[in-house]
Amino acid sequence: MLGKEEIAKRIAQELQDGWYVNLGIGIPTLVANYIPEGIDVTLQSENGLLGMGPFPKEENIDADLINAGKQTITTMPGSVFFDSSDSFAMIRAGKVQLTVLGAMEVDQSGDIANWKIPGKMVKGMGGAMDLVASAENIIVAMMHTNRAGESKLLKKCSLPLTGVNCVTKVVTNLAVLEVKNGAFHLLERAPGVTVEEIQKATEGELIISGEIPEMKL
Amino acid sequence: MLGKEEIAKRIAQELQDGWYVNLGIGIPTLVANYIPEGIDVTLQSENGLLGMGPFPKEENIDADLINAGKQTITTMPGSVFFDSSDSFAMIRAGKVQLTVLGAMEVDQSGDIANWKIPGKMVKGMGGAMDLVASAENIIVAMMHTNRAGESKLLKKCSLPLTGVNCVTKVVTNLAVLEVKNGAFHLLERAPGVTVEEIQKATEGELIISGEIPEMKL
Amino acid sequence: MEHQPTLELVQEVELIGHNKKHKMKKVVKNAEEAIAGIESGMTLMLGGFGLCGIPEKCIETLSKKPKITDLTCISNNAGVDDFGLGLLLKNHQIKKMISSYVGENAEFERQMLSGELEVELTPQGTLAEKCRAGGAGIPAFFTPAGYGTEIAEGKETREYKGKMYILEESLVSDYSIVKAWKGDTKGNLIFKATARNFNPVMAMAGTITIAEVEHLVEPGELDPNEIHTPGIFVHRIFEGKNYEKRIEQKTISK
Amino acid sequence: MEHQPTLELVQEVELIGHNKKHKMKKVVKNAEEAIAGIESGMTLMLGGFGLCGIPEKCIETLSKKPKITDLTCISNNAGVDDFGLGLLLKNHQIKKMISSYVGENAEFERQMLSGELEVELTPQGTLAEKCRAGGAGIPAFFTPAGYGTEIAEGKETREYKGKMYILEESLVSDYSIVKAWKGDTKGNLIFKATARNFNPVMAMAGTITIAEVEHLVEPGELDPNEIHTPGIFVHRIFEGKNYEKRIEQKTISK
Repeated sequence: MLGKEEIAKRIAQELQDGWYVNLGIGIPTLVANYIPEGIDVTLQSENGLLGMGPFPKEENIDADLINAGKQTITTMPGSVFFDSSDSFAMIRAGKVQLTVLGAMEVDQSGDIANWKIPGKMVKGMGGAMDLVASAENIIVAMMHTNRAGESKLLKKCSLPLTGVNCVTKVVTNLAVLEVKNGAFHLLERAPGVTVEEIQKATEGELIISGEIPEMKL
Repeated sequence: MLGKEEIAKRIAQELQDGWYVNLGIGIPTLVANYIPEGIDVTLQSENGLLGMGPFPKEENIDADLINAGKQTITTMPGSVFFDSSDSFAMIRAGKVQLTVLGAMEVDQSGDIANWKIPGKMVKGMGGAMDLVASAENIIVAMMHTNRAGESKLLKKCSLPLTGVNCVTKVVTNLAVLEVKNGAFHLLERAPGVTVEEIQKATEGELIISGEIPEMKL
Repeated sequence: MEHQPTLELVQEVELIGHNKKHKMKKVVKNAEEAIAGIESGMTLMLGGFGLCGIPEKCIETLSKKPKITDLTCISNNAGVDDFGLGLLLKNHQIKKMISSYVGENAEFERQMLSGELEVELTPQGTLAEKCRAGGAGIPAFFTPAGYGTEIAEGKETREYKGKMYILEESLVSDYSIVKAWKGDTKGNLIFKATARNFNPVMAMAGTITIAEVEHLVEPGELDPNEIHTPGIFVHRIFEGKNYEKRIEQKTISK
Repeated sequence: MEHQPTLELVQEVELIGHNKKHKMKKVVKNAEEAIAGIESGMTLMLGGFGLCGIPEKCIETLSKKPKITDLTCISNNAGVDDFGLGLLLKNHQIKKMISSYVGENAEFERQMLSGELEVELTPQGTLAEKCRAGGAGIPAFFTPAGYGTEIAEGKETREYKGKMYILEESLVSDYSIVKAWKGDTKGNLIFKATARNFNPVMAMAGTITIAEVEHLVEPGELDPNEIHTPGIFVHRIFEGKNYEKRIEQKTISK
């Protein structure tokens, strides 16, 4: 079973040289720590930056330089700033090769719910609806089940949707799954996790084809 | 009867302090020579410049600095460059207070034709259709009649239109006319020109109300 | 015809009055003067992302005029309890927020749940594009964001090249209030780093646009090639003093 | 949720591989390499206004490959007889032009009148916005330009706030070819003066975007606040030599 850091590490293996990537808040942010050696990846922050660098040293903090999570950050050589409309122009036009974000629920048709729980205070969708409606490659990083032990990989999302038919892959503490043709396709098991455990934790249709390898971290 | 320079001079009297103005090719361009003393007017060139200055000295010519007529020009203190979409954004949003352009025909409903003559080589509308569809204040600068002596102020334009219900004023070699409520309203006569001569040269409905003053240049 | 080569080349264009007696008519003294004319019931756009790049001087000054109420505020976020739009919320000056993400703010939550405050949540990219469209004379456009979600309810949908889109209408404001790094007396603006965010598109969409800047300079001091917002979009400008620039999440590398 | 404050602050983000071994994968040697892959029948966008800011190196190189034909060229203008797109016209490499103003060009006129060349005239602002929309993932938008004229024929019209608009669809290209003043190896571009014109919006709308620049520099040499086109829109870049930059109308003050 993976921890959050390991989920991020596994997702980092999906990165390809030259890609522009948008990482959401939470586990997705951690992916930046595991970009493989020799791979040139540029991080997009939807508030208006391409080429997000690490957090600053105390003495270099600049209130005018934050990421979409409102954290103070730095730039990299070749970074560029732009306004919010240009930022979502590049997102909407599919120029960002990969979006990684968290979710409350994902279903077998690739629908995702991650912005609203009826009856609870709604904070807003931020840029999530634009991102999931635009990117061709969307990986969801989340726990396989919620705190009550219920599956978050469903036949049909029960919460208000953020986007439809958009999630391409899900990486959880238990498994790596591809979402296609109306089902979750099991690609890899977390170390020490059995196919049966994954099956049990997955409410949506799960396709298990052949021997499922254990993921390498 | 006015010459081209005098038409431009008369139009320059319409300028107000602080206005942003787009001047078309031909007589409209000449208006820049007659901006009244003490009036701060910023010229917009739709290829991407606010604050167009005079033509350069030979030694300052820059191939990368032209106006919409493709002439070499200069900038002014406070000038700004932008791309074509931003240029027409400001035009379309009505930020340009006055557009002056030439025409082949104008009619009493404010329609204008100035881009195409059937059977002749069509060069294109350039930015004219965007300008006339966007500006709230459009002055047409032209001769009152064509070379054959026929009126260019018509009941209904016969040539393919550039825009509809858009012309607010017409300044010709004979008169200044306002276009409203489906008619040309005679405001001023050119020096030495009689109301009768203007009436004769105007095919569209002409409203003559009271004494028509001679224009002051 | 706009691009027909002219036969009458202007040999000497003298732009009389252009260089002389520059009047700096856009320049106002301070936030107090800048916000003159803002009335109850108006729609404001306010630049910024979180607390980054917000027009803090104008907001603070507005909060000192509690009689201005029933405002509709278009802003990506809603400030925090004691800074930014939180100040106007506390005074009950805001009737409605149009935002993509709100609620770092307890008072906001209280007013929303009690029904005092109306909130229209809009996807962030759609919000940016609605402002840009409003400032570009585009009344409506199709976007994929929100298709299949409750955001699309009641909106026209259409398919282009096999993908579904929803029709969104543009936004304009009575007053747009933005914050820039540098500006000149003609209203040209340069923003700094990610404090740019929504400021340029909101500047475009204001019937009247107010810019508060950290450094106000004379025309010619800003490189015409480096200006983000052309002065044509800006109607009032002033230099603010002592910017607090509060940081929401100070994160550092060890 | 994109903007929810995270509880898991990353204390040390080390972007391994980011600073090291910069590969400059976008950099190609010359125009020859840059245009590799352009085939007959493709749609190209070409930046420039008149002859100002046109990608003259790539156009010249394309004209030396006369077997590439049936091109659809989206460009505000069509060059002159012996420079710019005129070179491709002379070779009969262009099947269709999408432009706002053409015909400083006798060969163009001949081909158009003979029916060899198809021409789609588009209002200049609509053309710019169609490219920008294509590069912004907006498939269609409403604009007032051309309402009531033959440009509106067959197009949907709609009224917003008492004014009439027509629905225009966006444009994208197989290859967009732009010319910038400075660029870095990550594809970030800065244009000069009015040579900017259509270049940024066409760069946005290219499936593959080629940038030819006068000065190619390393990442970090361009100020991130002064870049006009972010490198994400640019796929290939090279430094061109000996730009002619022909002037169409030399006008001077005495």
